Amino acid sequence: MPDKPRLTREQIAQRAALELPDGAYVNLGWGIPNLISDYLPAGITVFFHSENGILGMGRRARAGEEDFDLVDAMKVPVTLVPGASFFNQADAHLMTRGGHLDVAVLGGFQVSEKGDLANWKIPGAKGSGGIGGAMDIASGTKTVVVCMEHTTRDGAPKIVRECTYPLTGLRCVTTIVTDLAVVDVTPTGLVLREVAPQWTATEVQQLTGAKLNFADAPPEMRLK
Amino acid sequence: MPDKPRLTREQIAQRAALELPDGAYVNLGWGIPNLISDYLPAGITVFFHSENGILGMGRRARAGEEDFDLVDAMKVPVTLVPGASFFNQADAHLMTRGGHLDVAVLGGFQVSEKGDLANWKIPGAKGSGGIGGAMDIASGTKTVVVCMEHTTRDGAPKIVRECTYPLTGLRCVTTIVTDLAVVDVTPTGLVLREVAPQWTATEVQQLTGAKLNFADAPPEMRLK
Amino acid sequence: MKQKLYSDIDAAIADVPDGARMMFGGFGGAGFPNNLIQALARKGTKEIFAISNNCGTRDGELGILFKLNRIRHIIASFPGPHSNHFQERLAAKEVTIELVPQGILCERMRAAAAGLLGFYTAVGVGTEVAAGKEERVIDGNRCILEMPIHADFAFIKAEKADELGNLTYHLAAQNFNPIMAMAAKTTIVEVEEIVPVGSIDPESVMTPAIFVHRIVQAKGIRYAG
Amino acid sequence: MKQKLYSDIDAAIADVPDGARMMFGGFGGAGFPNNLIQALARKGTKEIFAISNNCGTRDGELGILFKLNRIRHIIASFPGPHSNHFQERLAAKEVTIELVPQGILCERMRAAAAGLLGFYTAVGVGTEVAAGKEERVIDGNRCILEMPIHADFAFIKAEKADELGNLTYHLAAQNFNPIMAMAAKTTIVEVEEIVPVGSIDPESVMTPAIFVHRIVQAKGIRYAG
Repeated sequence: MPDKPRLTREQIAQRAALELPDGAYVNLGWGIPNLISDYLPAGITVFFHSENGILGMGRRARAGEEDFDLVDAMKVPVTLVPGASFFNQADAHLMTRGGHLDVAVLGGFQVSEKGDLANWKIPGAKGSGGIGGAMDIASGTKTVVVCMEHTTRDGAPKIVRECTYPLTGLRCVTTIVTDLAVVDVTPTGLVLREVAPQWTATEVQQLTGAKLNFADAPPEMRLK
Repeated sequence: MPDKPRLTREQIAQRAALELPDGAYVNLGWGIPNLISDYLPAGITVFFHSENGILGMGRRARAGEEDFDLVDAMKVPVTLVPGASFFNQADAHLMTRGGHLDVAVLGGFQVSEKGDLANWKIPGAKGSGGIGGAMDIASGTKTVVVCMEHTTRDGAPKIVRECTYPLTGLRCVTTIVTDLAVVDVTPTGLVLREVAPQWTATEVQQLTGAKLNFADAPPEMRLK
Repeated sequence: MKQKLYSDIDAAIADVPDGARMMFGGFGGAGFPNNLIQALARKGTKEIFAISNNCGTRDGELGILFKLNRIRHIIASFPGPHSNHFQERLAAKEVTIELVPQGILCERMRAAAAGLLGFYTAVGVGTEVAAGKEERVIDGNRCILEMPIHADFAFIKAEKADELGNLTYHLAAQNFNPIMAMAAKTTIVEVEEIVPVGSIDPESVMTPAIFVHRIVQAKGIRYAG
Repeated sequence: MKQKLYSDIDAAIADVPDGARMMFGGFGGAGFPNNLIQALARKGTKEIFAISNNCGTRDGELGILFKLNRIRHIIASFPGPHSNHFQERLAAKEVTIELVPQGILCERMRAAAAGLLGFYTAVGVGTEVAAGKEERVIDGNRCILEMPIHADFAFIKAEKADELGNLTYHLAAQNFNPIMAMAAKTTIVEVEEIVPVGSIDPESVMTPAIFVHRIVQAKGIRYAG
């Protein structure tokens, strides 16, 4: 494995933020995706959805400003932007499952070359595990971006031919943003859109468990 | 046929009003049922539901008091009682179909001895006919009271062994209030609970197309 | 960010093509998008596949579209006592209708909105509406399979909109409008009043902005027919 | 007319029997009926079949009921990072769980509320949650059949109730509460404030009184765990 710098979690979030179109309704999952709201490009307005019934979440609440009846899906007190609304959890998931959100950005354990996602349970982990809103969100959202490290701590690829972890959804992922690359899931297979600075497409392919299609040298991952 | 007085439509409504328990949530259908709200016994509070999204309808609006955004299912401007609420039509029918209403009082063309109801379309009538909320209401409501004349204008029974008119719902009617009798639909058949003043059970049976069960002389229909 | 506000009602509906599947809100005279319907009549869109509780009230509500013979098929619950233009087109076999129980009409649209692929209900079992539908028994109850109703466009009516598309409705004028707003690909609303973003309390929003794509100020007809 | 208002929280839950099927509202610490749960713990109801998004937060929310080993089975979406009492009971095989996608949990309860007998969804297809469920293809989409979830009792939390049972919720504390209110045979609500009939604007009612059977003033715990 090349011993070269990879993107930080914050940089993955920063890159993923560029996938959000102006005016989009967006759900952010646990982990790296939750960092994205700090990195929205100037001039872009997006509306954050929370599955407990909020559209138009703003920044996290500051100390002393918290109302514990106004929390995000991670139980963190948040604020609202002007034009926000509240609704019940069934309506919140009518939005996810019904395809009303423009983009969901989720964490991932594995993504297959067909776009299958595994992100809720590690095989052999003790305890019950928990699904939460991930399956509804993955199933219904038009564009699903997965943010994750390109490999596990042990160096095993997380982009694979077939997921071996318990699945969240079939053929649901649109784009994968990792610490090494931006990869699109297309009907003809995975397409390597960008690679991290100092990395080559061939090196990224070596750390990927499925075939990446690319023409010549893909451009470097942009962060802004 | 005995040429004796039958109850008026108002008296049918008055008798049916006695079937409403205190505190009940009630939907009233077109025709005779719509007269019921004028005849609630003293000391009884019921909450009227309208399928366009009102709970707690009050009396009809007086001239000059109308707001045409506040109408009942018959398009008549109405008022509200304290504690009323508005909701959308899906939630209004969640209430009907889900069994949340205590009583629905509907008009009827025919009721079968099993409690099947036909009340939306006359065979051979020209035009499309219209279902409206009747099927949802008949299907879901715990107690369905049907108000109708005992016979057609031609003298044919409207309480029958099998409905010949297009059906609204199967086995949905609890009680029938007519201008001649109060009849309960039970698992063992129709039970003649009360007969109109001056009428006998045998005379009512003669004008009924299905067997009525009764012990001795059923009591006279009470109106209060 | 794309603006949802249209100053010209004709511009707001300019891309509704012939053959569009369209939902129209309203019940009992209240909550009808009458100005949008009039604009559609002016534009001349034809071969419409309509979804609405009723089928017009004389020339008003959907009546004008039947009068002009612009609707080819309608899914409705209660055509209504003054749907004379519809009834004439029906008698002339110029329009077809699928009659649906009112609550099932709501649920089928909500199923489309919620990404559900069908549901079982006891409503309509043993009646004409069960014809041609899959029937089965679940937990001892006879039921039929009902399918989602989708649409390309919804024309709805609300009381207020902010510029993002958050809506409130007046009294019982919401009826079918919030459901149709959620069920159609493109929802176009006419409102009595357009208010600045932030002036509708987040707890009072009845239709969140995510469901609303175009907003016009209602001018002209409030009640029709 | 039967009064819905209870001055004594223990009296309000006195008839909840062993083995009851019970829904509990709340999400992310907000909107939990903590005082009702505490009363249930005092009463000692056991062998509970629970339905809730999560499985308690330390001793708080449902935690106390797992700690006391009162819950035998739970349908949940996300047990949660601090559901230690639940996890211990699960490891000891003293409780079983059905894990359900969160939106499907909502829809299954809503189906019960709405008198629907089942629905098809693509959510969960190809995953563990599809195990044992009927699968079919509708319009080219693989989907599974999901069944309604009913309950004998719902314990919910609201901000205000009038004496008839009309409810409002505060900010994002409504979450599962309005759905559970509609789905259970008997809905018991604890509220921050009880207000006179007529003081909640009919357009602002979030849960209509028809769904609410007993009302108690919340006293003591607002957030727990």
